[in-house]
Amino acid sequence: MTTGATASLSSAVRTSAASTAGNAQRVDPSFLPTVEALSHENIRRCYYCLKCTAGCPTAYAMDYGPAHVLKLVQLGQKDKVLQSKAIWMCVGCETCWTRCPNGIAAGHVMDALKQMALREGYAPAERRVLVLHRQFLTSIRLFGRVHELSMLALYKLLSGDLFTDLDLGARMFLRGKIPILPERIKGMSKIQQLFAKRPRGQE
Amino acid sequence: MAEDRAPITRVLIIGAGIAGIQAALDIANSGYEVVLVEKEPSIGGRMLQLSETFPTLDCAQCILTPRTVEAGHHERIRLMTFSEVIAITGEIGHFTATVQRKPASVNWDVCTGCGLCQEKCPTKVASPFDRAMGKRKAIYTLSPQAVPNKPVIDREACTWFTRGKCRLCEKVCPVHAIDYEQQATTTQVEVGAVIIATGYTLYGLENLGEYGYGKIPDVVDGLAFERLLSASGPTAGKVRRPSDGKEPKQVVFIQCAGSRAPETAMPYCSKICCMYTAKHAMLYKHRVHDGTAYVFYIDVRAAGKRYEEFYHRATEEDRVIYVRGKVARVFRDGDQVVVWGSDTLSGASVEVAADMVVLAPAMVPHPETQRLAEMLGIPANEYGFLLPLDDNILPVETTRPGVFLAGAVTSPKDIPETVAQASAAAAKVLSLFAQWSGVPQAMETPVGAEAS
Amino acid sequence: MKRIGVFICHCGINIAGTVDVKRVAEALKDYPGVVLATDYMYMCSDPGQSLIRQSIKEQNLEGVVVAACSPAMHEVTFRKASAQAGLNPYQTEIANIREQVSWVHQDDKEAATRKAIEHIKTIVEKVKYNESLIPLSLSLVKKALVIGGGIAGLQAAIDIATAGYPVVLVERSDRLGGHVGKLSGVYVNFNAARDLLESKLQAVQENPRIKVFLETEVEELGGYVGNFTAKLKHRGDNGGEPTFSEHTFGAVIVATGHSLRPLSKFGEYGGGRYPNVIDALTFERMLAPDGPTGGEIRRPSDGQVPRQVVFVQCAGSRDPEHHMPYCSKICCMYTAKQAALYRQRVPDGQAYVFYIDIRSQGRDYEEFVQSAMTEHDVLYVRGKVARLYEEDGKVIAWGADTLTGKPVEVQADLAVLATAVMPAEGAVELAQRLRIATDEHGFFSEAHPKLRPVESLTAGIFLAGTAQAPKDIPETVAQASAAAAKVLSLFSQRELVAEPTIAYVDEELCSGCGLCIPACPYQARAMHPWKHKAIVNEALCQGCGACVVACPNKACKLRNLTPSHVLAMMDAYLAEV
Amino acid sequence: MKYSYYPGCTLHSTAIEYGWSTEAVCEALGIDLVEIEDWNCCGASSAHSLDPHLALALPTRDLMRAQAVGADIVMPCAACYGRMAAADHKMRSDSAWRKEMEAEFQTEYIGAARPRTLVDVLGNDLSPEALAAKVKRPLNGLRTVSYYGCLLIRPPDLTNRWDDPEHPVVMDRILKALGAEPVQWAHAVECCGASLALDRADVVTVLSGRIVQGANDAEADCIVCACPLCQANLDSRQKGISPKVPVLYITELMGIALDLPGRSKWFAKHLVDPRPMLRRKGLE
Repeated sequence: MTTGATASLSSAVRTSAASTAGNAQRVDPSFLPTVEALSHENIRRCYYCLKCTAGCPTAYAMDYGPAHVLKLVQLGQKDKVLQSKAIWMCVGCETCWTRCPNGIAAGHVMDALKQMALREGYAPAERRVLVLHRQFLTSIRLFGRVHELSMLALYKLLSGDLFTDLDLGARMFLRGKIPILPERIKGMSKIQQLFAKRPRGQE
Repeated sequence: MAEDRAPITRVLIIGAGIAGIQAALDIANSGYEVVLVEKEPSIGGRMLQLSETFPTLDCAQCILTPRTVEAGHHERIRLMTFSEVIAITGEIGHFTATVQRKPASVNWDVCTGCGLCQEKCPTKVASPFDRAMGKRKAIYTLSPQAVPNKPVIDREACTWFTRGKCRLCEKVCPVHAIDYEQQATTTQVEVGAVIIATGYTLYGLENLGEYGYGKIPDVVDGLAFERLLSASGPTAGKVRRPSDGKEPKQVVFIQCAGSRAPETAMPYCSKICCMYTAKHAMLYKHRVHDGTAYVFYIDVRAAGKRYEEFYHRATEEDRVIYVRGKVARVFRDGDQVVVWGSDTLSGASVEVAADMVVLAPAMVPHPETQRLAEMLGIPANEYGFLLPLDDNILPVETTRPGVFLAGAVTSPKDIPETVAQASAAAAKVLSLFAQWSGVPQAMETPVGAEAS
Repeated sequence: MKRIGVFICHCGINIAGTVDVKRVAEALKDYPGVVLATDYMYMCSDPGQSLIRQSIKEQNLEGVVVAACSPAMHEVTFRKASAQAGLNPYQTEIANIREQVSWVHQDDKEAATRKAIEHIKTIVEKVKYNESLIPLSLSLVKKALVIGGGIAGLQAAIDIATAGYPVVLVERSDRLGGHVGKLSGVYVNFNAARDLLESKLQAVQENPRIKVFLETEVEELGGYVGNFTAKLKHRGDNGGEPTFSEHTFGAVIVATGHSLRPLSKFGEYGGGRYPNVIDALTFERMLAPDGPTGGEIRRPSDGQVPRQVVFVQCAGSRDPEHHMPYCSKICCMYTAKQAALYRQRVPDGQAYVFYIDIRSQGRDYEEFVQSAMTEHDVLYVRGKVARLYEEDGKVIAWGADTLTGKPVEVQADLAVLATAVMPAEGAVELAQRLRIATDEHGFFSEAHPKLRPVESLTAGIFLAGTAQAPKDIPETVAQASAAAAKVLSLFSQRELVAEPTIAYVDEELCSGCGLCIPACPYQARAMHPWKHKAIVNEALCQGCGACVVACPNKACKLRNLTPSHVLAMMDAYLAEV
Repeated sequence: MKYSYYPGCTLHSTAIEYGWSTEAVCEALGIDLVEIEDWNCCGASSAHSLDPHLALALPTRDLMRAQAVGADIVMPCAACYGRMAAADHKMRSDSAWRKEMEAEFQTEYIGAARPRTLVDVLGNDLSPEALAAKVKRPLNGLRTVSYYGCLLIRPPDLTNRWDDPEHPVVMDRILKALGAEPVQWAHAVECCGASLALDRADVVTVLSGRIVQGANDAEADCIVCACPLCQANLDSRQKGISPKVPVLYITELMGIALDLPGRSKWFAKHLVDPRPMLRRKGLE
């Protein structure tokens, strides 16, 4: 994509909190085009009408609403974005995409940003969200299907979040909603092959 | 008294920018005489300074030159350039205007416009037409395509007038047209109606100290940037910054420089800047592929046919970066111009180390317009824009019967609106003249008579 | 051999930036028939035209080729210049080396230069065969048809009639006044729209030269500039059969106005199912003294005075994905007006305006919006509303706040949507009947966006008001007068002059087969009443050449584009290849 | 009517009552569900959050295997549907990707079968009249609010608008045919908090709580839904809300109306026990 145009960004733009304009954060030149390539979304189309934020169910619990995330990506604010809670709070409900006047699926951008944050070693601002996603995928990797009991146990252990919802879990268990033994599919070798594949462009 | 004489079916149009030219052509092509007065040596006004026009990117010269040429050659249009109206008396049907022509120091009746004098003249000064982005000679035409294509001598720059030396142009002129003794002349013209189309000038950016205009050479105004983009401009369309002639790789465009600032400058919106800034940023990117363009704005005002789409094209295809917020400060740092702004959308402060800064100054009426308005008794608002009778339903009529307004003289306007308004003013004049010259022939059949 | 001059334009860098114009001039200099080949920065400029005129005289040129931009741009300019020097204008031709060469081959200068040379040689060959032609004279009916009785149509009719020419004004509905007649008042000064309109209505009624047909539409339009024939369809009384009338006109002004995007298109705003979510025109009626509530603001569901009103801008505008990509231009201002009026009438009420960008561009517009914010305490919130729904008798609006970036919720009593301005219903069909162009949305296309904003691409048909694009009242009124000026200019001519470069029939060769008649897209062909030969209606013929292709006997020819011309051009071109 | 059937993981566990009722209802209505042999998990939110390749490859395996049945693929879970629709869309619109997947699974993708949600099939392939004709115990007097959530009807680019994304109607149509009284409310398409169920329960409590409160405000007897995750969130996050609102799968209500056996086993699985309410309405 536009290597030339964005290469010059780094030398030109610094941003900071208003009071410290002097020692502003430098910008990764490839940020915007990389995010566009990973998300397959044309982020430049955003003219910041905020309709996505206005309709986003979890925006109230984000540090930046989805529109702000798009704007920060436009402005090449890599650290801010990849350290944000916002990217982990998106639940992928696709409400933003449904309503965006410019057809941008902000949720897909959020996903690309999560992946980028992980790959580049940014500590996730919502660690438990990441731990749960990982345990969910682990379950698939082991059984081909999700086994709640082992997944939840591991999640509780790894997230350190031992006590929340214990009663809820117990109630579910007692109603026989959480099977003890996992279902394991026959085609596990293919599943494991899929897991072994690194997604293209993410090596 | 006036009733005794037949009203005069001739119009005086003051100002020969696109508004004046359009009105002149509409009226002259309808069979009536036009006196077209312009204070510059040649006609075309602001539009002739432009590079390409939004939203089609037509080259301004290409679409305007046919009109200037047509007006220049029209048998019913009398051009009075390098001239100003110094007095108007009379009433609708019988105005008498006194037009003063400045001394050109060249006898235009014999001058062939060969250009030899300009070529040989040794004195160069910053060209106001090029907004000081280039130089012109002391004897000059505004552009090689000037109508009329006759030069004038800038007496403040010419060394003969300042130091009593040179007279080189006189020596080289093959037809002996140079006349250093030429005096201002006044002419009286009798007309039945008047159209004021004196257009606009730019707000004095020196007043906005925080932007450094006039102090930092690489801070220029939008019209200067037009000249840099123009194929017939001083750099032949190449973007070069004034300080060292380098191609700027980072350009910051600052909108609302003096507009929408009720406390510090003008409270009103200048209407055209959003669109021409989008165009500037876009054309800059077309010329400098590896450059980056930032636009600082308050609201993007792209209201007009295909304007919103044009703005989208700037952001999407040409990758212009829009930052919502006014710039706080511009200062020099080495050979760079540092811009401090903030992005109100993300709440982040933004600092850009730019190579060049382009300000979009507020549009203000010409100071001379005020004098005209006073002579004619036409009200103006506090900023000097002339007031029509009613903004909504009488947009070109004035309190003074027979006097009409066209273009930016009433408020900031873009070209299509100006052209429409100029034709509207022409319609009012044509209506009057038609009444004065009698009902057109063969009009006696009652309308709708043939309806079955 | 004819003495031909070739003039090559740089068009600044438009041509010269890609085509090596010096080399082109050099290559043409010795071409057979060419006695002069020269280049200049802007051939269309005064010195450029002088160069042509002077060369014609000095070199006794009998033909001129100007290598420049498209003939649509400057053919007339250069033919005029030739005529001024005493050369028959039809001995001057354009070789388009800008649109067809430099602009499309910017990345290959060498090939572009070669193509320019080939192109010019081809046109030189054409000029060798050109005859001197005399333009045709056509009669001119000095009477205008104005379609649409809104403020634009009224203004245009008044201006034309005041100048002394008769006007027929047709209006589809049963009353004049259009949208302006429905408004409460205008923005900036709150003047009553009724009063503004009344002065125009009165002027129309009092002018004996204006004939108004209400409940009338244009069924058909034939003919051409100066001589249009219109068939008008008048609605029958009490649902009876319509009646028709036929008229001739010299010019037509199309002022059919606009419609609004219906509420049913906005699913996220309820799609029309919530009584207290209304469009701005409905709110306007509520504000109008002659409206259904007598000017009182009462919400539709229960007639209560709403204490919280949400105004939603850009409902369907600036939304390329779901609605219209363009800005509707008028909404920012009327929303400020409506919110201010609401606050005046309901002093303890709260008005919220959700917007993307405030577009207040006009004299005192910016100040007006500022006064809505500061004097009338209207709360402006930047951000598009994501969703509106009704709950517990409230309209809940979900918006966002720019500064915090967080969602905000307003519990309102009424929501007013500024719905997108769309072309009038049936605009595209009308355009087809009038044979004028529309854009992709159905707005009528102007001849040039900058310098010919009120002319259509069809001679004699002009545009005014929102039928061309969204615009406000001042602009509409100015444009209507501008369209009138074009009509007045046209009517000031004694007769009309038409291009002679059209088809003719060689009677020796015509067998009277009639194949050319259906081939003609302009209805310009007919059979001679008794000679059994095809004839050409010179006023209707556009010189397209369809008949030439259809004719099996080569009896149909175009003036100055005969088979001899074409073969010579082909020879020149193929010699180069 | 034959369909390829993708139950998804939850219908064997946390939403087992949805699984049971789906199978029972379909059998009663003559809908032949052929379970995809050896299906795997669609990857859900976790896959698309962390790994774009897996997010598409996992459901693609299921799409490929479903081709053996040769009929539209029906799935009761909205989240599974979202992933399947995304995978199917990618296979149809990106030929390079399709070729890669065809090589991966050694199968040609014909694309004759389309992923569809169970409510789509029940509401659109079956006429309301035909359904009404089978009703034995009409749900008279039962005030319901239909809850769709997100992925059942969004985004329209993937759902092809099988129902209106802002104002869906399919569940109300079914419920009317069953004799119930669907009530209009404002929360039909709001998000329950979805996958934040465990890691950010506070958010789910706010979002789901608002929806449940909305059902109370509408004086509904129960919320009707068609997604296991939505049901779990709404069912489990009612702390502080009074009265508690039962959250039923649409198939469970169909089971009552069709008077299918073994129902009490389904209702025993709910956290907010629907039986007292059903008893009150004479529908147990």
